[in-house]
Formats: sequence, structure tokens, C-alpha cells
Amino acid sequence: MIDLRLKIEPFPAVEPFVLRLRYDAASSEDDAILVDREAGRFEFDYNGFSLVVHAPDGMDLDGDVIMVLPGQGSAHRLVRAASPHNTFLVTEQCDQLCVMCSQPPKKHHADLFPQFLKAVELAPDRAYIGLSGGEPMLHREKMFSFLEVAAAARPDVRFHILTNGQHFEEADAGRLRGIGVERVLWGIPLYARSPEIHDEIVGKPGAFERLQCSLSNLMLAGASVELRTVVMRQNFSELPALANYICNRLPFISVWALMQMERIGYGRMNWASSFMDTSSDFSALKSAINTVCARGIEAALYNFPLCSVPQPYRHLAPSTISDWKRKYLGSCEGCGSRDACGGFFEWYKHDEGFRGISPL
Amino acid sequence: MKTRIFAIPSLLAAGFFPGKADAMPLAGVVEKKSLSVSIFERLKLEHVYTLAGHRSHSSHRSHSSHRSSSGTGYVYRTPKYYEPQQVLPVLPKTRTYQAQPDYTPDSSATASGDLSAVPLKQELKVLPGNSDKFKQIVIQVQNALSLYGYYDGVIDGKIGPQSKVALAKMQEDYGLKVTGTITPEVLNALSIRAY
Amino acid sequence: MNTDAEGAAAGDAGEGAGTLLFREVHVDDGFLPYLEVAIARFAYLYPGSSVERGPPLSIAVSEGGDIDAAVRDFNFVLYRQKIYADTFAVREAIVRGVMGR
Amino acid sequence: MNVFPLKFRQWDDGTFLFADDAGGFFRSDETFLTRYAKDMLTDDDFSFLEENGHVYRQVADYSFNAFMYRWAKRLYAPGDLDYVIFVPTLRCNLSCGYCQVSRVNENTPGFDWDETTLQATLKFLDSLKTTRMKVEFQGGEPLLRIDLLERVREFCRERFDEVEFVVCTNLHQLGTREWAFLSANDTYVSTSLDANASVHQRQRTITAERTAEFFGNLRRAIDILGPSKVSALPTLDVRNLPDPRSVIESFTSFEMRSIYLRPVNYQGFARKQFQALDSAVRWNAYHAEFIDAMIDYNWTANEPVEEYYFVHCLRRVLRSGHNGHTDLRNPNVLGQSYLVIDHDGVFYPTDEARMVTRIGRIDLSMGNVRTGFSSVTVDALNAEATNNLHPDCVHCSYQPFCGVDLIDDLSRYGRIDMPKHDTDFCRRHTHLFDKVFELIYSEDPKVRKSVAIWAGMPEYDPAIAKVHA
Repeated sequence: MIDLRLKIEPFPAVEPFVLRLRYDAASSEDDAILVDREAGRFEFDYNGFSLVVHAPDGMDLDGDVIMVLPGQGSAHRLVRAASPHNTFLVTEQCDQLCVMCSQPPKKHHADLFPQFLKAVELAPDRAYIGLSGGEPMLHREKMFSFLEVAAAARPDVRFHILTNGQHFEEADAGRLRGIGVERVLWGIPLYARSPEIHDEIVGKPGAFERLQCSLSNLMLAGASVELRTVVMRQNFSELPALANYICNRLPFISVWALMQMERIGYGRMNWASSFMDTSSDFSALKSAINTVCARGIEAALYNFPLCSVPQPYRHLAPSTISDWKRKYLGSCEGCGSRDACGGFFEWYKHDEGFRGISPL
Repeated sequence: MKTRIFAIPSLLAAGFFPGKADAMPLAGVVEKKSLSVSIFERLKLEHVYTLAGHRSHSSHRSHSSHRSSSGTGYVYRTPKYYEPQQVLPVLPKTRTYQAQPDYTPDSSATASGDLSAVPLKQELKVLPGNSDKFKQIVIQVQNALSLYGYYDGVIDGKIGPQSKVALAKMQEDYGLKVTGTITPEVLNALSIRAY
Repeated sequence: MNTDAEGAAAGDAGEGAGTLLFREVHVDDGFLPYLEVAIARFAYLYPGSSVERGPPLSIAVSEGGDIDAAVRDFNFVLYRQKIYADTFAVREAIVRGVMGR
Repeated sequence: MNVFPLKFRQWDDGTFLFADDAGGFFRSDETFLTRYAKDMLTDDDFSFLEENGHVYRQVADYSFNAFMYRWAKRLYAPGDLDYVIFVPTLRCNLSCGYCQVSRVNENTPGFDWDETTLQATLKFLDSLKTTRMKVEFQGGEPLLRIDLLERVREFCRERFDEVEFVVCTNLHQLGTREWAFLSANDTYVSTSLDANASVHQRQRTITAERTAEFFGNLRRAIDILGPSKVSALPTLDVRNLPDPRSVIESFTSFEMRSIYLRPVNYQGFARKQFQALDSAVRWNAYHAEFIDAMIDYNWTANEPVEEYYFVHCLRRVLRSGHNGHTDLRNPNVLGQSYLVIDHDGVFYPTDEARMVTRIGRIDLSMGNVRTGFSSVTVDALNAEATNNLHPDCVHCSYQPFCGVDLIDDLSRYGRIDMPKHDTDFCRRHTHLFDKVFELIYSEDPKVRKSVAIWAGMPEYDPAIAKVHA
């Protein structure tokens, strides 16, 4: 696993601040310049102050945007310049309680929008930044303002925002278009065509109905949506009906992502009752995928090891597990497809996992 | 019935469109006001999202009536997963779809180099807490350096070239690591409490 | 479709048209408002046919023509005109909704 | 609950296809039709219709909005002009029997772009908004003026971010300079391969020597440019149609798997002479036979084949927004996203319009590159280029998948208000869509295999062929 935190030596900050690490020259007063480097220790000059970061020698920190929190011995790597996997955790609050949630919600919220804004400002050219939660849109007003200011400041930066889709209004159309509908991809989960099953999975009565309303609003606004469906025992047999529903009711989506579960958080607690071994039974997925493909809607399989997917569908399974939480099994050693495969989540447990897989 | 067969009026005559001039909103003239116009606008943006590295065969390119043009039509070789051009680049779940903004980024927004600073068009919320604190410390450091004869510049709370030289000299004299910056050791040596 | 009577007659529907095959067609009351436009449309689709309004309405084709097909298609035309009229407003709403007018 | 208007068509097997204006479709029977027409739909009917997006409760509810979106997405919205067809010369070094209109002899003077026209064309390109451009060189034989091609290509590469060039060539008399031109990464070859060697010789090359030259050059093009950069069209004579299997064999022997069947398109007098009414019937029957031959071929072949236009139609049935072919669009807006510039600098909306004008049928020119646009006639046509509420099309189940080709209508009948079912365009497309649906609803595993390949599905699934019993 790649650590998303960096050990730092004490720094006299009184509130969280964001800076960019540079090896050569500063181009902003938020840049810290490397002045000294020895085994595992990088010393930067940040406006005359020394900032000492401890990191493995091989690690490239140039261009990384980090956040220093007062009194903490580590800094958050908000943007790793060399990685496409950069996500800001906007909040840990959430108004749904999904059975497979990988990051169960917390009550407390620390507001870091100004810091995120600075991080966007300092991000590499054409960065694609993820915003996640919790439910980021619980802080609707701040999210919209953040996106508006960020969009104006950095016309080249694009966003991928994970939201439960419970908070879009018809009147948001203007703001969405102001930010730029082609610059934001909203990743929104929908688990079943049946309201009961969907509501049960997300632990919120009425969620399906509200989601339908939001999706309709997003469609009218011209927003770009990635519809996300975690495949589970609860919704597996419903997938073909959901595919049909998508073709008829949500024809505007940019892609339908069918996702395997992460065995962490509630996903770990509910693994036995929820994990669907799609390596042993892929049937409903076939039908669902074929339906949307025929109708011209892109389908994609996220977090599926290639060997768990039947050959005709493998090209739909990009390597999606973030670099920092990806692992391979011992048996992957001899696999010829390893380079193309996203592998397994760090917290995947094989004896409770896919039964029908073997190296390709 | 024989000459003019259009017994039922055409789209235009049916009163859907006020006049010939507006007859082809389909042809690109789209009003901005109405909400649902965006349905149509949306269609024009459709090509924005393409699977990275896998541009759709029919994306925006047209074929004329007499010659099908480049390419091999719809049926191309069964995708072999291992051919690099067929494989999606390693992207996270959050970034599988690479939006291709169909505008050129404002050149003023991206100055030279990848990681250059971007002048903000709108003032971001500043964080006065830290700036004040940093300034306070710098003033204390400049005062002390000045007291000990390392610095004779202005006490302005900013580390400029003169302060750096002073810091380096002081570090050298005190047997500290020479960085020209304010380090915890410098603060200790000057008895400044900052943490 | 309901057909009440059929037969062949000589020359009573067209001048010198030779033998005609004709059949009576029952029209439900619900379709009466669309009858006129359906007859016009049918005449356009079947230039060789003729329709007697009646009642009872009867359809004739010249000998060798397919009277079954003509009656079936007449009913389809009637259905289509009714559907067209009944749904005109929604079509209008769709166009307006999409074009923003 | 309200049902979006359904249009129906009875197939030969007695069942009915129902389709709405947004292209949603299902198969059912006459009893359903009667219930629908007589406002006697049952709960079962409604639940089927609701599940498949055919009903709404009120205007602007979710179902309505989604329908509206699908409806809108079926329409063609032309973008900026980014596709031009140039005819730098009308001269040609072949004299194929079916090409009497669009060529002159190789030595005839006065049928090439002159320097003024070239300069005006470049200036015109420079004035466009787009950042990407596709240029198709037609003729005549465009490579006779490789000097012009080189200059246009050089200019475009400079001017646009993304460029693509297609040379429509007969592949004769190619020298080093021509091969060098064709070898560039951004340049593609489109040629004619009429069925097989014997037909090709009969229709195009006449002598064995020239036939050998053509096939030698085609082989060389495939070998050095790669099969993905070379495409070929077979032009077939309805009076003398080759065995489909021989056509498939000759194309696949060159690794060309997309075959775009074209009937000889006679113009003027030749059309009257050769294209009797039944030629459309014959062509349609042949086309169906060809599709069946491809299905057989694909059942066992490693690399599948397709009939390009048929697959295009199939995808238009299943998908919206599938507007990549200029022949089949609704509305078929002309003169906007692509244009033809003829040898004399005259603008035309399509190549067909150029022919129709050239034979004196009607003037469809749109001005001249030297003096600018004038598009009164084309504007008038564009006002009629939508099929949605056309009095014939509005009742047709195939309307959402189909398009309009007013230039074809004008060229054949001299008018645009023929009853649709009497037009060649309508007959050809009705036939095509009948075949498309025959395949979509087929239970034959061979058919299903090809449908899946052509539709872009990993495997066939009956969910695409809805049936309401």
C-alpha cells in the first residue's frame, strides 16, 4: 500500500494549510523548495521556514500538494502529482447507511473547503480530482461554491464527485452549467430497479424516489453522470431489470459502472450476506451488460479481477482499484494478464472470496 | 390528393415552430433560456466522455454517401485484452472516464510548465491564522538575529535574501545544519517558542 | 375487424371499372370522429379502391384485388388516425419540451 | 397512465411491431393492437408498457422527461463544418461504364482546380471554426492532381489540431510520389473493388493487364498501409449480381471485413434505361441474401464480416444518436456539417447533389468557394428534412430509425412530395429495417451470433427483443 500520509517534523502552524513541494524552483508563494535531501529525509524551504518530510528515498514528491495540520506529525498527500488517483475526502457525514459501505459515516465534520481550493489551485495541469465522502452534497452550498471558484481558477481541472444523489434540485441546473457540465462527472449509486430493494440496501426509506428526482434534474441540466451499481447478493438477480430501466429512464448516463464489493467497513461486516461471487455465477451480469451495450450505453466492470470475468466481457474491466489500495495474490505470480489487471483490494480475503478464479 | 400529398401539415406548418427562420433549431440554433433546451445541448456534448485510449469508432466522424471512408467499419477484430491499445490505461475507479474538455484551457491559466502557479481569478479565502503566526515568528527571528549582529535589514516579518544569509551565518556559528531557513534548532538556539 | 357483408357487384362503384369486390365494414362509434380523415388517407394509400360511407360503410377493390388486405388496412388506417389525433398533444408537448418553446 | 403514441407494422408472420417516436419497440399481436386502438388496455398491458418506457403519468414527470431525452437524441444535430469532400479534378484514367457523370477523360482540359480555386479553398478552410477536419478527395481520379492533394494536406496539418484524409482512388498508375502520399499516418485509402476479379474487370478495368495492376496495387496497399487504412466498396449491377460468397471471399482475402454494398446508381438517361421499378425489389432480395450469407460465414469464421450500411441500420434501431452516416439522418440537414467543393469551386451539400446538378435536373449548388455561400435552395430543402410528422412517416414504426433523403427523391422523381412508400429510399429502408427486425427477433443461434457482433454486444441476449404476449 502506498501511504497517503507523510511523516513531518513539527511545524509552527495554527490551522491546516496547503502547500506544494517542488524540487527546483518556486512559482507560487505556496511552493516549498527542496533545500536538502538525505536518506529518507527531505528538507524544504517554505517561505523561510524549514519543513522536513520523511519519505522513502525512491518516492517522488515533486509537485505533490500536501496539507499540514497543526500539531500533527504527518501531512496528508492531497495530490500526488504522478498519480491519477487523487481524491479529497470532503466529509465523513452521510445520510445513507449502505450495507456494503467501505467508509462508514461519522458524525463530526471538519470543514476543509478552503484547503481543497488551494490544493486545486496547486494541482498539476489537467488534473482529474476526485471528491468523495461520506456524502459531499450534505454541504451543498459549500460544494457548489467550491466548484464554482475552482472551475473559474483552473479551467483545465476536472472533477469526479461521488454522491448519493439525494440532494439535487431542479434549480441547480444553472449552477451546474456555470461550473461546466463537461468538467464534472457525478458518480451516483443506484442498486436496483425496485425501490424496496434499493432503499433496503442504502438503509433509507424513500431514497430511490428522491434519487429518481435528482437524476431527472441532472438529466435536464445536461450533467454528466456515472451510474454506479455495486453487485451484491441482494441485487444480483435484479440487474437485468435495472439494465432495462437504465435504457428507458436514464439514457443520458455517460457510463454504467458495475462494481465489486470492498471488504472493508460495513462491507466487511456484511460480507457473508452480501458478497456475490461473480466468478462462479456471472449470468445476470451478462444479460445486464448485453442489454445496455446493445442500446449504446457504455458499461464497465470496476474492481473485478480479470480472471473473474468471462472472456467476452473482459475488455469492459479496466484496472480500477486505486494504486494505493491494490494487491495481488500469490497465485497471480504466474498470470499473463497481471499488467492489465487491477488486482484485488488490499483487504480482500481469498478464503471468503472468488471461488472460480485462476491465473490467465 | 394527387398533387400536394401533404394533407397533414409538416412539422413547420403544424405550428410547432413559429416561422421558417426558426424552423431548424435542430440545425444548431438553440435558445438558451429554457431548461429543457439543454437536452439538446447535452447531445452536442456527448462526445466529451470517451473511454480513455479507446475512442469510439463512430465518435464524431461522418461517412458520406458514396464512399465509406477510413477504418474497417463496425466489426473490428475481437478485442484481445492483452493488446496494449485495447487495454484501458491504469486508472482508478474514480477516473476511468477521461473527460476531454472540448475547449483549450485558457493559456493565462496555465503558464509555462506543468506545475506552474495559477493566478486566481477570484480571491480565495485566505488563512490569516497561519500568516499572522508565521509573520510573528519571523519578526522574532529577525529581531534576535539583529540583536546578535547577524542581520541589519528591515524587521518586516518576511524571509528575504538578507535574512537567509543571516540565518546561514548564524547556523554556521552555532554549529547547526546550514539551511538558511528557520528550523526548530534555530528557534531553540534563539529561545523562540513557536510550537 | 367486423365485416358484415361482402360480395361482388358489377360497375356500381366506378365508371367502367369492371367487377368490384366489396365488403361492408362495421365502424365502432369511438372511431367515427376519425372516419373522414381515414377515408381520405385510405384513398391515398389505395388509389384503386373506393369507400362507400354508408352506413354501413363498405370498401371495394377491383377484381383481382385483395379485399381482405384492403379491409385490414382500412381498419389500420382508422386506428392510426385515431391514435394520431389522440396523441397529437403529447407530440406537441415533446417538441416544445425539447426545443424549449 | 398515458401511452406515448405507438406506431405499428404487421410483419409477414402476422405478428406486429410496435414502436414509439423515441425508438422504443416491442413485438405483440393483433389483440393488443385492438385493445390499444380501442382504449381497452389491461393492467398487464400497462405494467409491460411502463416497464419499457412507453407510458407517463403527466407531462414533465420522470418518465416523460426521459422519453423526451430519448426522442431528442434520435435527432441529428449538425455540428460545425468539419468534413469536406474535394473534387480537385474530374479527369480520370479509367472509364467505367457506370460512371458517365462524374468523370471526364484524362486529357480533357478545364476540369481541374486552378490556382485561384485552390487558394480560395485554403482560405475557406482557414475561416472555419473547427479544430479537427476530415478531408475526402474524390474525383475523377484525385491522384492525377497529387500536387493539389499535397498542398491541401500540408495546409490542413498546419491549420487543424486533428486531421484525417481519405483518398478515393482507383489505385491505378501509382508512382513513388503517390505511394508516399498514401503512406502517411493520417491518410486513408478508399477504393472500389467490384465483387471479384471477373466482375471488376468487366465493370472497371476491362483488360487483364489493368486488372492485374489494380489487384497488385490493392495487395501492396494492404501490405504496406495495413488493412485498417484501406477500405473498398463494391458497386454491383442489379442486372448481373455476383454470388455473395464470392464477394465475401474476395474481400476477406484482402483482410477487408466491412463490405458496403452499393447498387450501380444510374443517372439521367441510363437510369431510365436500366433502373426499372423492379430493380429495387431485386436489389432488396439480393441484399437479404447477402446478409444471410454473411451470417453463415460468421458462424464459423474467426474474423467476422459485416455489411456496413446494414449494421448502421441495425445500430440505429437499437441506439439513439447514431448519426455517423450522411445518408441516414433525421433531420437530414444539408450543407452544414459537411460540404462538397467541386472541380470548379462550386459548393454542393452532398456528392449526389453535385451529380443531380451536373445532369441538369435541378440546381443544388450552394455558391462558389471564390464568391461565397448562397444556399436558398438548400435552406428550402432543410425546412422539409424532418420525418417526424411527415404524413406518411408519422404512422411508420421505422420512422425513429429512418431518415430523409430529399436529394435522392429530387433526383429520381423531380419532387420531394411523392408518397413515401413509392420512393426508392422508403422501399429500400423499409426492406432493410424489416430484415433488421427479422434478425433481432430470430431464435437461430447463427443469426444471434452475428446480431451480437454487429450490435456490439459481447453476447446475444433476448432482452433486446421485447415481446408483449
